[in-house]
Amino acid sequence: MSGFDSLLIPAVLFFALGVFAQLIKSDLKFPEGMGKGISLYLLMAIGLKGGAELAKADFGLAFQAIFWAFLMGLVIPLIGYALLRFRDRIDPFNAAAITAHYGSVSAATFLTAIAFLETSGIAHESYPIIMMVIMESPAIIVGLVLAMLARKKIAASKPKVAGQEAPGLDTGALLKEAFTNGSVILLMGAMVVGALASPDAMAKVYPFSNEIFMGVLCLFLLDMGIEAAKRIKSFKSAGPTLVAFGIIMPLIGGTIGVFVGITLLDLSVGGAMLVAILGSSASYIAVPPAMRYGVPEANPSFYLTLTLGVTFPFNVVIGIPMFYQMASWYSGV
Amino acid sequence: MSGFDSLLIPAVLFFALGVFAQLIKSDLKFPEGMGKGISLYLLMAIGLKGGAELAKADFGLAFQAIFWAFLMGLVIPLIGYALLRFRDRIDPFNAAAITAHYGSVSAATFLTAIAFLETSGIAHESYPIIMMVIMESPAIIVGLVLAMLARKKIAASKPKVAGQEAPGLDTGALLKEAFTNGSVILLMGAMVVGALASPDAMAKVYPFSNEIFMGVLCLFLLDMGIEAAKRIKSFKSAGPTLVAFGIIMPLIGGTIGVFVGITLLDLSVGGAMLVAILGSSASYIAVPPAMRYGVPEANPSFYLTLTLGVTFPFNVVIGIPMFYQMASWYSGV
Amino acid sequence: MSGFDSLLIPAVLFFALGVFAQLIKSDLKFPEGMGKGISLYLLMAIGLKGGAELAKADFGLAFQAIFWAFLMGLVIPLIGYALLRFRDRIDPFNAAAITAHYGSVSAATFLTAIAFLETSGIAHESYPIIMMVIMESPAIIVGLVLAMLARKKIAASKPKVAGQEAPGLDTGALLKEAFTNGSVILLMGAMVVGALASPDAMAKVYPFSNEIFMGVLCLFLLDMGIEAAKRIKSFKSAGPTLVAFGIIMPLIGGTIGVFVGITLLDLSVGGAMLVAILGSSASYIAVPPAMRYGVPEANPSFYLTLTLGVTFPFNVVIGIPMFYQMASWYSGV
Amino acid sequence: MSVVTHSEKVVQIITSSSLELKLIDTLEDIGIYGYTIFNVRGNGDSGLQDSHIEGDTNILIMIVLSSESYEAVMAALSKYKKKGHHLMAFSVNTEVLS
Amino acid sequence: MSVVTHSEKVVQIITSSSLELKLIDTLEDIGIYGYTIFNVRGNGDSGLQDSHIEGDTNILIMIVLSSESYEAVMAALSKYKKKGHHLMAFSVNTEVLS
Amino acid sequence: MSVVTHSEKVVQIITSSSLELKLIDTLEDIGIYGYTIFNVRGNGDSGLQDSHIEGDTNILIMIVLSSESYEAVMAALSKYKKKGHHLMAFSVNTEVLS
Ligand SMILES: Nc1ncnc2c1ncn2[C@@H]1O[C@H](COP(=O)(O)O)[C@@H](O)[C@H]1O
Ligand SMILES: Nc1ncnc2c1ncn2[C@@H]1O[C@H](COP(=O)(O)O)[C@@H](O)[C@H]1O
Ligand SMILES: Nc1ncnc2c1ncn2[C@@H]1O[C@H](COP(=O)(O)O)[C@@H](O)[C@H]1O
Ligand code: NA
Ligand code: NA
Ligand code: NA
Repeated sequence: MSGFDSLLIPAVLFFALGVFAQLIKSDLKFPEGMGKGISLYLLMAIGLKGGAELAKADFGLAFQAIFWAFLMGLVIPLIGYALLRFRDRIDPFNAAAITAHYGSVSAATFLTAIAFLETSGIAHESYPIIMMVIMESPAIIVGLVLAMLARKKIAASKPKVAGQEAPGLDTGALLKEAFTNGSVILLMGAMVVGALASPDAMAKVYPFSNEIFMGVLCLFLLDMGIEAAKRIKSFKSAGPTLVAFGIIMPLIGGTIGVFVGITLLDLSVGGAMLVAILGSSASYIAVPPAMRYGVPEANPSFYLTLTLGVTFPFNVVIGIPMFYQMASWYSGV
Repeated sequence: MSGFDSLLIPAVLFFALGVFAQLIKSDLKFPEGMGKGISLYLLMAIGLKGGAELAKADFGLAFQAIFWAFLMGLVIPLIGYALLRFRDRIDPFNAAAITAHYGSVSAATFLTAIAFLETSGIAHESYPIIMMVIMESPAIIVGLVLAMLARKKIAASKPKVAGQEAPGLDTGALLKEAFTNGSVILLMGAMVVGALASPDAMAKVYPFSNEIFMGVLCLFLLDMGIEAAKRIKSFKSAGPTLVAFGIIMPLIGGTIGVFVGITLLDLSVGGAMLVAILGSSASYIAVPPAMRYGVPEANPSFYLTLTLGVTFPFNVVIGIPMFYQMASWYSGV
Repeated sequence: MSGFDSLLIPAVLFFALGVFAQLIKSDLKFPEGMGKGISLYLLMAIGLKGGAELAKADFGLAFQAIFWAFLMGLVIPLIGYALLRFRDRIDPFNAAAITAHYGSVSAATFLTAIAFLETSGIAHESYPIIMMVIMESPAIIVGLVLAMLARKKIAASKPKVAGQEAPGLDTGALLKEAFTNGSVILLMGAMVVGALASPDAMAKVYPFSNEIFMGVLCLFLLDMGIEAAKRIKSFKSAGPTLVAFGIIMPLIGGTIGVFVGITLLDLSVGGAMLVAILGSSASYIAVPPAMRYGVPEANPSFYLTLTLGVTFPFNVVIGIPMFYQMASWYSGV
Repeated sequence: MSVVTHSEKVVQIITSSSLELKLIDTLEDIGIYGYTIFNVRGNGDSGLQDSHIEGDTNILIMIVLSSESYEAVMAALSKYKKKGHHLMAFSVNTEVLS
Repeated sequence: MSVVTHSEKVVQIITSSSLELKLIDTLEDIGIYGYTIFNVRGNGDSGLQDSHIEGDTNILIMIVLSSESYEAVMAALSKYKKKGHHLMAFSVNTEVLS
Repeated sequence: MSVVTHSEKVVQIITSSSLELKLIDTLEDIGIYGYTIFNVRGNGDSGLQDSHIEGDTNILIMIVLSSESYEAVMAALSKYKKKGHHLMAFSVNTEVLS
């Protein structure tokens, strides 16, 4: 499958339709709640599928996948932070909040990548699904810790005011933010259900969770296309540095993912491409609410413009076929 | 199937996931309207299924089922009222409003019971479906009448004020409340459609109404798990008497149901268990709005805490396997 | 299939159920957004289907179908305008706004007609689907132009006030209103996706877009039945002239459609009936927002009462079987 | 050019959606046909109203009205309250664009 | 410590969702970029607005603004009304937390 | 019969839904258990809040309260603002039906 063909996947075409509708200022829009509802469905479905397959997976490999996923979730946001803080271009709070999104993942991008593979008839392992679940959280912690360190530094540089307490590092709250996030719980929970339930019982759920999946994904990407295009207006206020970051960072994350997938986990080209997408994609579901509350000093407009308006379209249109090529080139297949 | 296995039904597992998510204070939540929409779908689907099967059912048996369902709907709330009014523990208005919920049924519990049977490969008759439709309404009437009697008694014990009319019993309004309820109309209407439409036409509707049914039920129980757990906070204000009632009453109703199912209707163990669930479950969809308007003196917080927070989880987790055991023990199979 | 049988199609029965529920003042209602969401799904599904079939269609015939559809979209609203302006019964603004709805189409009516044909096993061509897409827009332009002409005439008859500009004809805005409408874009876009995507890729989308389609349509018609019945209250304020128009106009439009389908396009009886429905049905999705903004002088209550409260039920219950009979009688089959 | 406005009152009523049809009937009996309804959630003496099922859904009805209609509406709402219905009604003075 | 507030106005506009994109453009032309939108239902001269289809859906736009912007917004809304658009706009004085 | 009302304040808080659970906790700490929540959309300094994903959804919390509670609520909200949280809070005097 050539790069161009990948754009003819229905899900990607619907994404393009959404962008197009918004650009010509059509009044096409989804009713409130519909996007959120579809998103719950997709997380449930992918979780069930992953759980059922992982029940029969190799424990050692699964453990390795989890380990590397966790590490990617810690390392990628640190790289991003270093880039953003280069010569103090972006203030520490915005840098911390933004980079946390890139350490986490976008389920919609991941699912589009799966649609790409399945439409092209390319095999892939199921370990990347559990990696996706794992990678939702660590970056949130990294982001919150980076912001806390910045807060401490600022507090230290100011004269102490009587009665005012120094900002502390509340580990419990930190972990709660990172692991009780709705999409983490739903994904993880659905995986457990998929692993525990009997194959017979699962067979009754599949028409809902498997068969109509691709069609629902199309509808979701249409909505996301509209939402992505709405953010394009905000490019100007975000500025060229951030927009550039929104394209450079997925290249770095995706390259790391190809390396992890091929060399460290010994996955097939399809599987490695999925890991690359985990590395390159930026969360816009789980992380924004956590950063809103945890790093109130940052501007929410920046992170949604970047993740939804820049990186998501980049990955859907360019990243997926590109990382597939990169993985097959790197693996020498 | 042992009692424990029944907990491994996907629908029940998703219910548990919802409860768990809420207990750890996750922000997992359904968008507004999604739960109501799914609930409409489930009523439509079960109605269509019931209608199609009842079109070929035995008229005599169907009539008997309707008769006993109606009687259960009248008797169970009277038993509940007697229990609640025992030594004047609960005031008459709250007692009337609460007991009406127990005379009616919870479609979600009923559907989970069907999921239990189908997953376990246990056969069941379709008469309980029509019984469910019948049982939605009579208890509403009982509740409204009990409240009116209490109102009359109070009015009689007070000196008459000139110009103030005594509260009357408006039979028309009563019946309207009981039979025009949205879920009654949808269930009953879908049954009629299912019975009238040709099998060919129904076959085109089945992928929607039958095949994806179990999956949608999972999503619904996830939402209901979240909602049930939210009510646990209110246990304290409801008090131990009411919480105990929320567990004792389903035991009574379920036992009556087993007797009706096995002895009076001569159903299989599967069918009798479904009748038991009709007896034991408490409505939280059709009855609350009717009681809100018809018995404004009662505290709505009590009935939702009981039906959604106590009885629903009790039935889903304990009641379903227990009444199945009870039915097979009682029938001697 | 006799006329009466056609009423036993599940979709039509659910429509009747919705009307019934509303007439007995049941509180059955759909959560906000659900109707809009289902409507998006239906447009997407019919677009995909049409696109996939048109990819293999005859180019010449498709072009003819488009041409006649466009012409119908221009001519029908002009006939309607002439009728409404007869002896100045309806003021020009309301006449322009109302007639625009009749030149456009109702996707729900069209889909019910397809359900009628498929349930009865009657074949039909796929050209009417592309005709539906084409016919959404021209009538909007006709309505806006008629209103502008009326506005000019009124302005000309008044003495010129200094500094007040005469109302102009903004062609760009006109075309934008007509062609960027959300449902036009979604239908057209989904057709393009259906035509571009590979059959393999489409096969993965079909369980969602094809198999559950008829069931979803039932749910939608239930909602539309409720909404249609709600408008009946407004008959009095609309007045007998308008209500009569709501029945006469579809008869004219449908007859034109039969002629176009059989004689000009040489379609089968099933196909011609679909063209008749395009002619007879009145839009209540795409056109109302356009008229709201473009012809603010008209009363929105009139057009929704007519299209949703009069013409939609008329077509679903009477028009579909009638135009089918008319087409087979006219074609002599 | 200064903007022309006139003084009216905004009455807002928060209650259970179960009362919607009845309250609307009551308003229409008084002659009020203009109103706006919001779907809301809430908390109060009747417990959590989470808008997930019909029985726990709240609405807010907003009515912009003249001082004359104000008395009639409030009196009608008072009757509901006396029967035990849970509803919170409050009003604010407003300037309406003429 | 007493709470610090400043006086502003809350303008609320109820109209059809079909006008949303245009009204927002108008507001942005005046220089207003802060506003909140509610999806609502309603009834009035234009008939039942039940929010089930695009054409019968209402919105309420709430704008907290200074007395200076107030005049500009109301004047712009006046123009819409003069063209025949159905919109109800009203304002209330408020204390905003600084 | 004249309608009996008493004077209170309506406080309205517009903020991100991500803060909902925390704000409700804060209110309950102050002793406020009665409130109404609206799901809204909006625009402001934090960019478009379109209500399509959790992170871009706004809520409006409406609290009818006495002048006494007013100070406590506004002070608590002030603290949130000082930490950098985006929230707009404003109050209006109202007459509540007794
Ligand atoms: N003080 C308040 N401020 C705002 N809304 C309230 C208040 N008290 C009650 N409500 C609303 O009114 C509904 C019914 O109140 P209650 O009858 O106290 O349960 C609640 O669910 C809230 O939506
Ligand atoms: N008196 C009123 N109070 C509150 N809302 C109103 C009032 N009149 C009209 N509305 C709202 O404004 C919309 C349009 O009004 P109208 O142009 O009269 O149809 C209605 O659908 C209501 O949502
Ligand atoms: N002037 C305003 N009037 C009404 N709502 C506003 C205003 N400014 C901000 N908002 C609301 O408050 C939210 C957060 O504002 P901001 O922090 O400025 O982004 C916005 O998304 C709007 O919903
Ligand atoms: Na990433
Ligand atoms: Na029961
Ligand atoms: Na037409």
